[in-house]
Amino acid sequence: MATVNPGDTAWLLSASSMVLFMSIPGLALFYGGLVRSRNVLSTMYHVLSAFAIAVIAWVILGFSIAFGSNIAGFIGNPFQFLGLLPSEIPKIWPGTSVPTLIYVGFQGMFAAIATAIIASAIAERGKAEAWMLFSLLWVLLVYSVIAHWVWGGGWLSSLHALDFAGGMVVHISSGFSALVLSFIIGRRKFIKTVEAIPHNIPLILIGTGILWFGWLGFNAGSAVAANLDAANAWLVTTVAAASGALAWAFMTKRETGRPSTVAYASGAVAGLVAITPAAGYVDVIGSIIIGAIAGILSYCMVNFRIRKGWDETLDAWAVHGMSGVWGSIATGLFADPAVAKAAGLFFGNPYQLVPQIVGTIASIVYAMVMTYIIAKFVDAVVGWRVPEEVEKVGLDLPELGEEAYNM
Amino acid sequence: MATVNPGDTAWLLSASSMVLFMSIPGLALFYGGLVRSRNVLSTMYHVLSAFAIAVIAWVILGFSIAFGSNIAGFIGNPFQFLGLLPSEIPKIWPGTSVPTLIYVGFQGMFAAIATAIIASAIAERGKAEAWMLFSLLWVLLVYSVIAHWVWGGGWLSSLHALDFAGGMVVHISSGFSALVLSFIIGRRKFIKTVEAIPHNIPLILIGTGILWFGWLGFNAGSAVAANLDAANAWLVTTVAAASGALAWAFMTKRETGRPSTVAYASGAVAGLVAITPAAGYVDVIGSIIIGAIAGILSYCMVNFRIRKGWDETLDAWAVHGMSGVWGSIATGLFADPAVAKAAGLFFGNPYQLVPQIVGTIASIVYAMVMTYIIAKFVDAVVGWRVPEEVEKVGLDLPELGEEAYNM
Amino acid sequence: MATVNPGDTAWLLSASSMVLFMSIPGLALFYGGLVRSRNVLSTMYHVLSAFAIAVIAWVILGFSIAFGSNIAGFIGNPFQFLGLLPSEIPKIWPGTSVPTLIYVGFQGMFAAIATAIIASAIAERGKAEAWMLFSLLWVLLVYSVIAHWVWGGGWLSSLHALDFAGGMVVHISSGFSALVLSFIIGRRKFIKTVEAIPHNIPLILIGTGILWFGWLGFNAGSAVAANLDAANAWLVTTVAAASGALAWAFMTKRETGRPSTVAYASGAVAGLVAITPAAGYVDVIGSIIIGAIAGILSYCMVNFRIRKGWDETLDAWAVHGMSGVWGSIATGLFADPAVAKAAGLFFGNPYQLVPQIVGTIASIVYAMVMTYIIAKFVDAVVGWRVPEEVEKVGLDLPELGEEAYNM
Amino acid sequence: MDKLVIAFIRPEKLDDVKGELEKIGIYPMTVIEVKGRGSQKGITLSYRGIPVTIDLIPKIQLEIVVPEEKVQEVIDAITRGAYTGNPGDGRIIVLPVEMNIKIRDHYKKLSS
Amino acid sequence: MDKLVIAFIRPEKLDDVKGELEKIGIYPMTVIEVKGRGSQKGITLSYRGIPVTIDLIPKIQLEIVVPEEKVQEVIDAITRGAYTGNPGDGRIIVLPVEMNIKIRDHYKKLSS
Amino acid sequence: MDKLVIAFIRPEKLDDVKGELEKIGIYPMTVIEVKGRGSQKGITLSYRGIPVTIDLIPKIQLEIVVPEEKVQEVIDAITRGAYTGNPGDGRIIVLPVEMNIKIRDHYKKLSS
Ligand SMILES: Nc1ncnc2c1ncn2[C@@H]1O[C@H](COP(=O)(O)OP(=O)(O)O)[C@@H](O)[C@H]1O
Ligand SMILES: Nc1ncnc2c1ncn2[C@@H]1O[C@H](COP(=O)(O)OP(=O)(O)O)[C@@H](O)[C@H]1O
Ligand SMILES: Nc1ncnc2c1ncn2[C@@H]1O[C@H](COP(=O)(O)OP(=O)(O)O)[C@@H](O)[C@H]1O
Repeated sequence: MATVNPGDTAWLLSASSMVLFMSIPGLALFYGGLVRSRNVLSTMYHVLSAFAIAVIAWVILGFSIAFGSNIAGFIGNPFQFLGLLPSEIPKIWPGTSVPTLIYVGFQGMFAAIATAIIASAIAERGKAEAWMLFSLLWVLLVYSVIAHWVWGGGWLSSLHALDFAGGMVVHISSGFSALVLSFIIGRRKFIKTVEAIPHNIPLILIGTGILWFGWLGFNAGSAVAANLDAANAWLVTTVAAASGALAWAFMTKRETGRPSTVAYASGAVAGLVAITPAAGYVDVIGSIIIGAIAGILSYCMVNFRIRKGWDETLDAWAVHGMSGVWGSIATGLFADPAVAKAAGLFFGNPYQLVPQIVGTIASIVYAMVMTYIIAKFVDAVVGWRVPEEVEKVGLDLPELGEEAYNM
Repeated sequence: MATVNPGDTAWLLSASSMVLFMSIPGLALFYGGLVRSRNVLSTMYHVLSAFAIAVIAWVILGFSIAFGSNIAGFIGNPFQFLGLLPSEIPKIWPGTSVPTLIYVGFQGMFAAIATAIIASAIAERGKAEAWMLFSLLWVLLVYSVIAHWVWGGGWLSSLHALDFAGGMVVHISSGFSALVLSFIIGRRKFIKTVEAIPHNIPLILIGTGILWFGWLGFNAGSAVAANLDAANAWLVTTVAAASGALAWAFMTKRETGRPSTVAYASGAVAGLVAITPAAGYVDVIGSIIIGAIAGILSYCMVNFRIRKGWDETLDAWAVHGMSGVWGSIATGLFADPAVAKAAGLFFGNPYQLVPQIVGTIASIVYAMVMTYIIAKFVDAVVGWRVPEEVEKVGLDLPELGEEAYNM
Repeated sequence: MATVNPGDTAWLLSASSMVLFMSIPGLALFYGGLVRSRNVLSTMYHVLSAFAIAVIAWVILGFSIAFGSNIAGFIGNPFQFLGLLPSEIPKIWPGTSVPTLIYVGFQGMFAAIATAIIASAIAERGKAEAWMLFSLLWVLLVYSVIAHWVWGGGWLSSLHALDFAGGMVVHISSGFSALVLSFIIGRRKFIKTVEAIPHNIPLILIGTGILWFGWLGFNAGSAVAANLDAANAWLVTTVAAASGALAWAFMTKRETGRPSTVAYASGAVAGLVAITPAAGYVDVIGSIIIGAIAGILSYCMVNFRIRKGWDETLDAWAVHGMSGVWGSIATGLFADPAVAKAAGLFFGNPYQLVPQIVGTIASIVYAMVMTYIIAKFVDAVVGWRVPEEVEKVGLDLPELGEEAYNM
Repeated sequence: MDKLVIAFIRPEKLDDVKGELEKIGIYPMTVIEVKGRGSQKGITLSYRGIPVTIDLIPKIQLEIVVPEEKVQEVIDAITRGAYTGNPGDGRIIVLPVEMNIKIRDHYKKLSS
Repeated sequence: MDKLVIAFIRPEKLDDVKGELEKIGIYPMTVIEVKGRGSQKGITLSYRGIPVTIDLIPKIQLEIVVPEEKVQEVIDAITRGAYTGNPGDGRIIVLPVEMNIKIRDHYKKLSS
Repeated sequence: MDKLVIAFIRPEKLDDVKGELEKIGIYPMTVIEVKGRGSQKGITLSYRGIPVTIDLIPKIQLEIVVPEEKVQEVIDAITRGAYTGNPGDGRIIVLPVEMNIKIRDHYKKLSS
């Protein structure tokens, strides 16, 4: 019988903690710093509340949907691990040497942050109640399902789509969902530009640092072992983030004559997103290129969205969605057989691109369609937007009865 | 001979670091954000200074008191590991597979944060010198002794009281000590309400995130191994925190029509406290219930204290003390024999409640009596309160010569 | 053939992540909080940009210079691991049980933070472009070379100089480089004192906490295994930091009648620096003394520098440089053979002082001379200083087009 | 003619002052966070040997534009709300206002 | 004689107001972040049962010293920049200035 | 009659100005953090190709209520403290004060 490997388990305990830290408070700070000071708490609350709801939903039901025994390639048996009763689950997760419960925890942190990322779309105008209902439905009906496709033995894993740590499952799904949601909720009123106006850039940079730190658990933890794959993932993640940060800062400097810290932060996140699906497959040189292109691409996508007047306020789509697409394709280009068994186009195997493209498109389509349905349902039941007066004075006081700063 | 297990040691090194992070800067930020801007540094300094003093006291003497060979069930031989001389200590801590020194470190982080929690009682009025003397005495005479009772082979461990990660040792002892201390030091002057007035809620939320992250090391590290118990502790800790956060936010919404981020943060901490003694014994469903009740209970206790006009300013008693009591009792209710060997009332074993209740009461009584004596002694020797003028203008400038913000 | 040890690897994955976190955002916050609010972003950007540049330079070339096969005791073969091609590197790093790539990553985090520390010298007046060019040259020509001497099989390792985690390699080299650079760039104009004026002390304290947390990975990770050495390093690091913090706070109180949180933070860092070279060799009592003397020494050095009017603005020299010197010498005094094989003067072996002193002097001289050359070159090519008008209005807006706070 | 009443008060008394003003039907106001010192020259604290002078203490500057005939009433209300009896209770000054224009009204005039 | 024009405007209209002032050649100004309420007594929001009153909303207080003959022009420019047509557009007052001294000029006089 | 002296000065000169005022026995004051621009229209920096205009620079607005006969002395003292000789040294204006009431005194009157 399999036994728990303490080394692998030690790493997964650490890595899971690090991924939790990405949401609480990492992403909350990143998003909170980007909005105006009268909306910082409501924006943070979106992240916080989505996290808590997703965690509870995941342990009760989501994990079963994602990792229960495969039903028609589409979902897992939702009743298999319902409530994670100790008597009903294996002690050690099959195919790994770690306890099932930490595997559940690690995967749950992914589900939670994916959900929280979508809060980008409703910043400065979304009702907390609507958002909380949306979070619950999204994590179960969208996230858990795509996770099943790719990692739970579903149809995309049968196609051998490569997604090391969640380019499709986490970033494409949340980024494109955010885009749909931003159209359903509509633009903020009383703004001159759909760009975010950051009220506190040091908060953003704290958030960025926490995200980067946690992402190392996210990607290197996805090896589900403390092994060569994890080490590769760790290093290429760090390198791609550095490369993305410099690339975006460089683009900003090219256009405005100056780099900027927000550019650096955004570029680091873009690089991290893009390397996510690739981290177990590409080498260091590949990661420099993947990160740099992610920084440039997401930079262009942010500008594109702003020119279009799309109010996907905190750029989940441009950064997570689009760099997620790039990273998923890039995995099919740069996968180096000297790193793991898989080879991409540049290493002589053009066929890997097929499942990468299919998986990317499938994730986009499913996430967008389902988000549309869920968001419309939430709109009908609760309504998405705060009253106009509330939007004007900022959401923190009317929605939460709190002001962030009382000096 | 026992050898060091690298996996277990890896986890304990990480976990100990995470618990350190809970104090520095986690708790310091949590507390600092809750006070007015002219007291933020003095409040943070209370945490910082208590931490440093407790660490030094612990390695010199405290560890021996807690873990030296048992004297009459009450304390450990204080001279046994005095100064932790390499020649006088075992390389590997008996009963574990980790080096003694990291076990000392891990346990020391508990001692330090327990001490720092009590700073809640003196916020915005306590003298740093008095506090530092108090910290030194408390960690040696209160913390180390109760730690011996429960974990060092003392009388409570003989009774088979369950306290996985310190519900009694850390949270009950510090929470009830804070209550006593708040009465000895007396209420703040020049305030309209004994409620804290948070000057910077994002700081509180950063602190909350760090506490939550670190608490995973605190609870899952208490398995002193990277094993099934640690995995269980990790997951139920995360779940109970989420559940507590939602419960407190819900209570606030019920009463005021709105949730709040401070409610969420407080509820998360309450859930974390309550799951602490239980983390190695209860299952996921149990943890959802324990966390939710902790959120509701501590919410009510905060309101109770405010109505009573008790100025236990930052709610160590209501949150750590009372959710600590609840968690210690709940361990006797929800302990699931499918998780570890222990069973609670709901799994057919009413007898477990006996040591839980005895341990809870003993910890409360001992902590309160000893804190009374120590605090009175400190009052006589140094005096607890800053002069009235200082309290009026805020403690930061007169006590530390610093202002937090100089924009 | 050697195999990967999952426990050791787990610890190195965690430790490397923790060291990354020290720079991003730890050091950036520590430095950013110390400057005026109109320079916080440019100061943070110095850290962020140096980090990213150093990471890329390290994986392409620096690692080879430091760890390639020894050429004349002076540098490693720079082409040996160029670009870290998977085919050209061993899977497991020789002499360890961890994957080469995480060893590269861990060491790379050291290279990056060492470079970033030097930003102290150019705060509130240095051009980002000049700094970025300097970072690139410094990490390759100074850091990687000294790392080779001490850790890569170079001449200092042949002399058996002890430098557990980088007293010479990281702190002496960066601290003294900062001193040279501060003279080349010259004093800030429009200031009344060369002391830093902290605009946001809570930011400094967040940074301090992150540094302390990460330093446990830095020092205990330097065992490159989860073993007895790592445990010793973990504990003495924590203790020395606490001791340094209390010592500096005490000195401040002695002089001004009050301690201060910035004093505490600075003392903690001084203690951490001093224990760095010693962490694997000294015992707990030794670490208390080393930390306390570091706090006192660096306190005096800061005052000395201010009296002299040296504008090494954020005290990399006084804290990292001078406590680095102290720690390197102290290793030769306090090394306890009961901890590891090495003995220092106080344990009967005066000879260990020789390589300690030689190594210290060699690091100082090499770092200062090379920094002088590189900095002069950068001055000629790009120019170090922003225009006077920019310095007057603060660097954030003109250099980055951003303002930190927009309430 | 209108007057501009400026009051320097303790931050913690703002709510009381607002309450007193509401009692007499005065709602509009502008509030500024300032630092100030009165004739006491700041507070010198020396309980630990080396004195520290806290000379600029956070205060609230309240600005209220009112018709002349309301001025005395406003002053009285502010005084009732701001009083504690200790040094630092503050000061009220009254400045003459030559014009007082509501932007919305004025815009209509402009564009007509 | 010079006048001190004080305008209370919406923060988000500051750029527009600056633009309008530049059009008429007025550059110097001082800007203060304040909170305020107008004659509406604050906004009471109650869409969730329990009402919350948001009575002090962030505003910008603009101070401009101008010669008397420019006052009307300045008022008109501010009005054009600040107008949205909703409550909260703000108010402009004009105070008399008795002396207006440029520090650099005055120093030269002092030291001569 | 009292006057309200308002000075717009550089933040880094506040201590010097306070020092000069203390020398002539003037302690009470109110300090506001503001942003401003003078007649220079802000500073345009363009050393990197694309210009950035820094038009609102942090300043301190100092408010001092003094008896008429002290006004000139106060202006001179502020000027001495604030002067550097560079653009941006600031400006001092004097406004008439019609009433100047100390809250503690007034309260006693009210309640008697
Ligand atoms: N002459 C003055 N000029 C400007 N501001 C003043 C003056 N006197 C008082 N203030 C403001 O009023 C606040 C309260 O003054 P206060 O300390 O009550 O005066 P006093 O000590 O005479 O009672 C001060 O902090 C300051 O902001
Ligand atoms: N009488 C007043 N005294 C002081 N400040 C005022 C007064 N009236 C208006 N203000 C300031 O102007 C701002 C905008 O006022 P506004 O809401 O537009 O008035 P109204 O509602 O009458 O249009 C207020 O927030 C306040 O700062
Ligand atoms: N006419 C004015 N109206 C309002 N504020 C002014 C005026 N002129 C100057 N100030 C304030 O004084 C500060 C310093 O002005 P300054 O730049 O010294 O003027 P100058 O350039 O004419 O010397 C400005 O930043 C602004 O806050």
